[in-house]
Amino acid sequence: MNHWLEWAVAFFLLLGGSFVLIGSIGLVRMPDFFTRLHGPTKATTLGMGGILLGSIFYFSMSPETLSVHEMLITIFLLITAPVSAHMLIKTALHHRLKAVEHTQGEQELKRGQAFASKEGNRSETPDD
Amino acid sequence: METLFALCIGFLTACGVFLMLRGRTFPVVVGLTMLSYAVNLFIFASGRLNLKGAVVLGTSDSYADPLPQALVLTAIVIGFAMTAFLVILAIRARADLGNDHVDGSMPAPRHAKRERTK
Amino acid sequence: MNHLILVPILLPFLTALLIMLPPIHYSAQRRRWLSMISTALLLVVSVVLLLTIKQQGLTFYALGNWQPPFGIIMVADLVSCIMLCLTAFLALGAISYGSAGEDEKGSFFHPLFQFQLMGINGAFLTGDLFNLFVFFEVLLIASYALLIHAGGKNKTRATVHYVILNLTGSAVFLLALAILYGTLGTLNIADMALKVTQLPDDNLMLVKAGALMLLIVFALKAAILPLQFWLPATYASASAPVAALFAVMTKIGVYALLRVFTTIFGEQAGPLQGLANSWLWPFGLATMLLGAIGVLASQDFRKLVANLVLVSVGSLVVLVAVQNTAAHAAVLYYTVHSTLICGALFLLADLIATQRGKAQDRLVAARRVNQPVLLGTLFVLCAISVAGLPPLSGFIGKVMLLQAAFGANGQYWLWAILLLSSLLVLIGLSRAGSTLFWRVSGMQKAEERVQPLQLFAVLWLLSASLLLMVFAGPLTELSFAAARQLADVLGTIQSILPGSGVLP
Amino acid sequence: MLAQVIFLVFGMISLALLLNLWRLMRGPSLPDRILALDTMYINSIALIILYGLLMGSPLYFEAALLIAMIGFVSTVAVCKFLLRGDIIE
Amino acid sequence: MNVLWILLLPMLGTLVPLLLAKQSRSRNAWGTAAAPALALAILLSTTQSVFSGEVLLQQWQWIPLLGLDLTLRLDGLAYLFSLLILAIGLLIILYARYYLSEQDSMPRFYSFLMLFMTAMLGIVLSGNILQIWLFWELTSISSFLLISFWWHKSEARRGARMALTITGGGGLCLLAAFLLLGNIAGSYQLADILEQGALIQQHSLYPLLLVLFLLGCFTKSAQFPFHFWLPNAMAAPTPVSAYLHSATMVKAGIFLLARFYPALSGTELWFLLVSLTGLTTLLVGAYLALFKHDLKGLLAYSTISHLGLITLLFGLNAPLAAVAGVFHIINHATFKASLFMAAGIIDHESGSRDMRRLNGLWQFMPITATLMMVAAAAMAGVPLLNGFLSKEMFFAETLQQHLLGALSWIIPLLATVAAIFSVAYSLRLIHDVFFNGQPKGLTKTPHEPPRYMRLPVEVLVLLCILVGIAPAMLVGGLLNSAAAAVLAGNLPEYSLAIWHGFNLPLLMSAIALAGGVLMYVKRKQLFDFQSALPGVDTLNIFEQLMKQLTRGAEKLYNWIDNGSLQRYMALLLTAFVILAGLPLIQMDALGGGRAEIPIDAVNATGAAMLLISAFATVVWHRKRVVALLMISVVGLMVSIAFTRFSAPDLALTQLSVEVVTIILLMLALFFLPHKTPKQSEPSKVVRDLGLASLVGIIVGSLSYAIMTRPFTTISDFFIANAKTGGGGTNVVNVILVDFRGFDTLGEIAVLGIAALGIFKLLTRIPVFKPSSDGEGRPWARERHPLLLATVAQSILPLALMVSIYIFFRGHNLPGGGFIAGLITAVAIILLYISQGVDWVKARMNIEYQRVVAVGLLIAFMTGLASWLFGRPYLTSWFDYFQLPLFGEIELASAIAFDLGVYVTVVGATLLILASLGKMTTSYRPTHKEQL
Amino acid sequence: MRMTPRFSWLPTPYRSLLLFVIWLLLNQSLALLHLFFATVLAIGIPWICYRFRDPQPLIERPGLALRYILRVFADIITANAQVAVLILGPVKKLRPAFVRIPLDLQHNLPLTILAASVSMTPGTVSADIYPSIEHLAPDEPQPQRWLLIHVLDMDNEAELIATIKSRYEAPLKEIFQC
Ligand code: NA
Ligand code: NA
Repeated sequence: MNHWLEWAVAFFLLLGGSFVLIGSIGLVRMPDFFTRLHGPTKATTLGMGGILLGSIFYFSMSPETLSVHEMLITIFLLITAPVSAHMLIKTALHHRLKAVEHTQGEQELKRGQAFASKEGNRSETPDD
Repeated sequence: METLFALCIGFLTACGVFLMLRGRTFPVVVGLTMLSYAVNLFIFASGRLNLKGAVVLGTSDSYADPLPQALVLTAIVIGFAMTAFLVILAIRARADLGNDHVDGSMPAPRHAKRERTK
Repeated sequence: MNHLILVPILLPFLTALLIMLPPIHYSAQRRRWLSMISTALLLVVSVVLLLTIKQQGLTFYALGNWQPPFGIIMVADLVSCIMLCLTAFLALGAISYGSAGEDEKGSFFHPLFQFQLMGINGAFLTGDLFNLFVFFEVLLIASYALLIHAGGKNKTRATVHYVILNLTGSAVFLLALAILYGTLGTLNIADMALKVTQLPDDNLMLVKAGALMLLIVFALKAAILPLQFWLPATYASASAPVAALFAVMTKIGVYALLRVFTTIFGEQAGPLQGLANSWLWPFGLATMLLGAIGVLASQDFRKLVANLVLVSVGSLVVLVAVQNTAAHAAVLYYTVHSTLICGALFLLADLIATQRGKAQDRLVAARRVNQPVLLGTLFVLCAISVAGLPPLSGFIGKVMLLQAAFGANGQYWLWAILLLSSLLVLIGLSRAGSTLFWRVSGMQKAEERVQPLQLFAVLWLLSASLLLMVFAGPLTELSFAAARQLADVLGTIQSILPGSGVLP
Repeated sequence: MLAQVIFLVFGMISLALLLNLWRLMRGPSLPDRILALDTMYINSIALIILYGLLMGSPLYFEAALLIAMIGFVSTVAVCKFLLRGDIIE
Repeated sequence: MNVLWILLLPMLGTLVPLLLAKQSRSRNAWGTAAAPALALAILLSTTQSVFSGEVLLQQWQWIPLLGLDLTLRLDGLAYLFSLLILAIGLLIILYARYYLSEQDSMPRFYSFLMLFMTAMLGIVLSGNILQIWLFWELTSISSFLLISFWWHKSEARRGARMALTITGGGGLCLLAAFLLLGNIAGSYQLADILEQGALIQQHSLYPLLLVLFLLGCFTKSAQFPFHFWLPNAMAAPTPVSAYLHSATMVKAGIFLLARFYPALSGTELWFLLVSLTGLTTLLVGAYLALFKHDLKGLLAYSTISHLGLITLLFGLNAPLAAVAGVFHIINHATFKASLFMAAGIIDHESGSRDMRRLNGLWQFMPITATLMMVAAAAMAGVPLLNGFLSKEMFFAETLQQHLLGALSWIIPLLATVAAIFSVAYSLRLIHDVFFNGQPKGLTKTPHEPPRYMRLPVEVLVLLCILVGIAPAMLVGGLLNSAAAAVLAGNLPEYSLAIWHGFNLPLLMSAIALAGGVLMYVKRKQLFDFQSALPGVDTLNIFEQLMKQLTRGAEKLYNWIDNGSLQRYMALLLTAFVILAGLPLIQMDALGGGRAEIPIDAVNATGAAMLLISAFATVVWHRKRVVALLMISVVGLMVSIAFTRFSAPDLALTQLSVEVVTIILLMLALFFLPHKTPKQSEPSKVVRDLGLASLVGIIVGSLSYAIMTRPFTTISDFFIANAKTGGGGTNVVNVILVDFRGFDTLGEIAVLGIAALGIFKLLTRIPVFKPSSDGEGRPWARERHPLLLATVAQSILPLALMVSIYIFFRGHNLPGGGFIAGLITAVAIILLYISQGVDWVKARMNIEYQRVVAVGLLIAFMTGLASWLFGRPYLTSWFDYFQLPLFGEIELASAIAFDLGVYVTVVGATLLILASLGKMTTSYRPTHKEQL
Repeated sequence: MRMTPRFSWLPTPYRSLLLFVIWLLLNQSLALLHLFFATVLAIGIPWICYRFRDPQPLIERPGLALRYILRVFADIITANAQVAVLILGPVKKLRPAFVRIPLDLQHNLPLTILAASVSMTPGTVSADIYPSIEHLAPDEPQPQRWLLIHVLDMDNEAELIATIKSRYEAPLKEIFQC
């Protein structure tokens, strides 16, 4: 058993687990939907990367194999996480969810909501 | 663990059955889905629980019972087909009958029924 | 190995697939002909199989060459072969009727019909309890799809009930299977019968729970009170050829009851022997009576016929509970008779409804049918047969039923209720007939005429009643032989599991 | 040591899952719930990978891969449903 | 051979009128008559041997297992009845030729008539009691058809149904009686049964048997209280009444009394039931006959009365009475048939049967009047006519019995009273019709009938006279042999002389004649008395009864079956609770002693999440989207449980099915309401909660009981043979594609069929497309978000790659065709979601139903291929090949089978989801598209 | 900018390369058999999938692309650490904001990559790209489009916009030459 690898595994697992937990804490703690979105989108993705790296190292400890197929999950998450976030925030705009009070750029939010739902006048530019 | 497992099965069954007793098609579909979960777990459990025995030869020394797993697989697929059919049937019923009650029409409120018989 | 056993399953399957694919797919005529020819061939195969089995005795087919109890087997004995012949005979009538135009009122009629046959035949042949579940599902899903054929509000409404109840039934089936597997450790029916004899006392009640759950499932399929509610609306709203084919559906439940509760819980089962009888007996009687009341209560003819199905189911179930050779022979003979004649009645109801204009088959005064002599004659013949009046097969069936009850506990209950329900059926049918044909309002006649294929279909099914009467001698002998074979559980176990040693 | 670490991480992930469930039940808006569910899917991947480590078996990998995919597709489908009603148009 | 032809000829004769339908009416009649005439000739040819006491027997095997052999048995009794049936039948055929009008379908009438004749002959000639029953019911059916011959008349339809109901009910009782009889006697052969009288009468079931038997006889023979159907059957054409309701069918019950006389009679019970019923009927019929204004009505009640008389005779348990009974059968048949036919002539030629309108017909039809007078006199028992003789014997027999002990004198007294009534109504029949002033309000002028229409009446009346004058010469032999058959050879001494000297019976006759005349003279008071009584319209009462029965049945039926699925489900689940719960209660201990796995925190967390989310699904089930999200968690937890408990294949399948289900439900929710309204009443919710809890408790307990019990299973075989016999290391997969491949074939068939069914459901569905979501928001603007579209396109190749990977590894590692198929399908569905139907359709125009068929065909053919090698269906094949450079590779038929699974799954999933998606586009499923 | 592939049998070479690697990753083997399969699939799958792909600009500068990927990876790690701190820190002190960034990019693929990069990196999530050009007629000129983002904790709006445009949008323009 390679001692260094074992340390690496432990490190990455702990790192990943912490980030995953932090992402979920964000989900619970943040005041509005838009701020809640950040935790799961970013922290969790990174956390997953950590755990997957830990797994790669772990299975590579056994002599005959180099286990790297967890990479595929990472790639997949990296590709899909922004899209999920995008779809969710679009839905939030469409549902006119309120942002927490001190959010800056109120008009930008309003404009975004208007564009999400507005029928017709497609070429209208969002100038004031 | 067996106790917990049985508890889950029983609870899922109860929830599924309760939903299947509702008067609208959609809760029935949801209830049916839930009941299928319970049934699948039940079949699975009939092979007894095993934490470390995925039935891939050469990966363990005490294997779980593979037969219930195969049965559950079949049950899942058939359950899926049936659920799909029921869902679409619910849509058809709504389109044909104008409502989503399982009887195709709203039951008359009780007092109204009594009046009619008078 | 005799591949013939498998043909009743594979032939309709292949036919269904070929109908869905080019070049058959393109023309309605090709679809019809392939479907009809294949069904006729199915009948031939079934008869040949029956004759073979009659000579050779019980034979099984090990799929994938995996011997029982490990692999799935198909078992051909006289009982299953009789049911196969019955199904094919009925199907040929139904498919001919459907090919007169009903098939084009919606998509995939013929493939679904063939799938339905595949499911039914599979259920009859299989010797494996889980495989029985699979074939039940095949025949159920096909029946759901066929039920909505040609559309309409009533169909949709009835189908919703039918589907939800049957889905619940399937869930119960799976639970029962799991219990039986979890206690007996096998799925092969013969092996289960063997394992039941070696059951530790601790597991006895568990097995019983599983068995009684199976009873619920089969009772639901067979439409035994209080699980019969799906039947009247379903059968009354289904398209005619579908309803005709459905006449055999309840019998599948009865067949399964017979199979499971005489083989697995047969004479060798010790304390579990005949554990369903005390339930089947009273509820069968109640079903019979309820069906007869329904015959009287029915406001339209199709519903009346549907209730006739209930009456026949009730009679059969009671006899299943009697559990002796004569009773089981009666069950077989009566099953064949009642299925075919109910099928004929569903077709006839459609013909009458078509010719009565807006009133359809409602039992009210309406315009006169276009072909009163033809339809009237057919009606009288069907009614005589189904009411159990001589000289058609119904009377032989009734005599067999009554005779089989000799010596059974509560024989007089059975007699009384059977005779009473016969009388109610007679009253209901005479009322229906005189209303349909004689209560004419207005002289206007419809223009619809019976098409040759439709006429053939009805005559074909009706001819069965005549054949069953003329050849009643050999056919009752066959029924008795089949019943004896069914009761010989030890023999069945010996032939399927030859290495299992001598039983207690 | 590794075993303890794995159990520790198990605990973290379990806690994370419970937090997700809390948000899923609490809402308040539908997007919040969907977000919670999506996160739950992703955290489940972690859980399954950890099971794999615990068992020392690579047999669990595909399940994890599949969750990554279905979490995404169901999230997208639900969002599309809320946005347009008709998810295939 | 002879006896067979007596039955067979009329049977074939049913076809003759149909074949001659295009011929003239006379030819039709002559043609129809040919068969019974020939049969009559054959019957007469047997006279010698029958009269000498021989019993002609013929037997063929039919259903030996039921004891039902075709047996024909011609003895004296059968001979007598056959003679009546055939001879009077011939006369009726002749008569009907003139009676029926141009509008009536003669072939139909004759055919039914011949059918009836066959049935009657069948009853009397049968030597097997089940066979008797067969023909017995056939008479009910054919008489139904004959009574309702004029079906456009409501009273004909009702009368026919009444007759069928009563006689049909009686027939069922008779069947029961016969089965009991056969069971007691050990044979259904008549000859055997007649020999076992003693055994039968001592059997504990004899009372039941007798009651059932008599119910059959009495209903058919219109005995009180079942007599009312007969007058209502008079709506039939008169030839039918003359034949069925005087000479033949109503005598069938009497025939059975006579037939089973040796086996059943002689007991106290027999006497009480038979003679008292007969006596009551005799009186009631005679009394009511007097007050009927309808000619046929009067005759009908008189028939009832005479049938009662005969029944009474058979009930007296005296051999001589039986002889008298047989004699009266002959006499009644002759005079009553002629009376009916004469009444028919009057009706036919005057347009009415109402005696209040028919008066003074003597002047218009003297010959008919004469004939009718003679026949009526015979009925009244006037000396020198046949009726007198049998009545005389009857009186004598009533005097001979001592059955009621000290009260035995009541019987002759009542018999005389009945005879008085009989004379009175006979007198009325003559006087009221032929004299008594002028006809009132007839639509046509009455006249004599055609020559040949009268002929049958003439023949019968002549017989009445001849028998009355020379009884011994004419019917001596016939009566002798018939009575001998009834009495099983113990024929008593009797004489058929006209004159027996002055004796009590003669006095009774005289009193009857005188009393009858007196009564008729004083009829005014009697009629007034009768009309003051409340009238009883039996037909209406019966109809009302039937209506009430129907309505009651309807009410009961609808009360049981109220059309509510919730009730059906509740009943189904209650059945479950009872049937699955009872064994649990009987169980000693739930646990089975197998060691449990300890619970760890992670699993507890998972279970908690599962329970919470399941509960939340139920609580929020009315908010459908939320419920959907909650149940997704349940599904996810179930998958994780599968992973945790060593079932990776299950987890994979569950997960992939999960996503498809969610998409499906999302698609469906678009067309369904987004919220479930609150509708259930609290009591119902409580009931459902209770039921659901019980079901849950039972299922959970069962599961626990199973899991904690030790276990041996056939699965060890699969583990041992998966690699060596199935060529794969993933045992679950090997089970699926090899050990239990047939299940899988069925399973993908289910999937394929479901897809077809769904296509069918969506065909021509009326679209209902909401323009806003549940909260009333209009839909978002962007149909295909840019990011999603781009990413979906990039994911497709990735997903395809993964599915190929999953597909190939399935046999040895978790995976397989099903999961691979779902992954492919989901990737394509993602394209549908992100780009829309038009976009996909432009790039891939496949009919998915064909994909399904191809997939199933691949799997099917893989199985079939093993036939080529002489192996059973689905026998797998695999081998390892050494390739240069590549090393060892495995080829297996399982791969081909799995390919079929894969293709089917892709096709079916896309057919389901895409068809549903297409509903809102121009590619909606329509039937024509499929054709 | 180039939209049409160089070889019709190999329409998307980088994707093929990715698939080739993934197959080997999945099978965890460099055996000749797998190399062979990887090649077949890497060519076959893109060939099948090509029809399910809207024309997109091709990568003209692969080297730059690789650098971009590495940069984004690095950013993810650093940005996540920041976000983690923010999540665990006092919620009241957050300064969330909606910001709109004018877009120079026009094509779907580069836009998607930009939006995704923004979502994965410095405390921002792409909310929307508007206006949508879905309903645009073919001859209509493309309007100016904007990327709406949500920022978890915004310091300086102008700086943020500038960073995103220079750090992510500019390299993408370079890579795709559009
Ligand atoms: Na008069
Ligand atoms: Na759509």
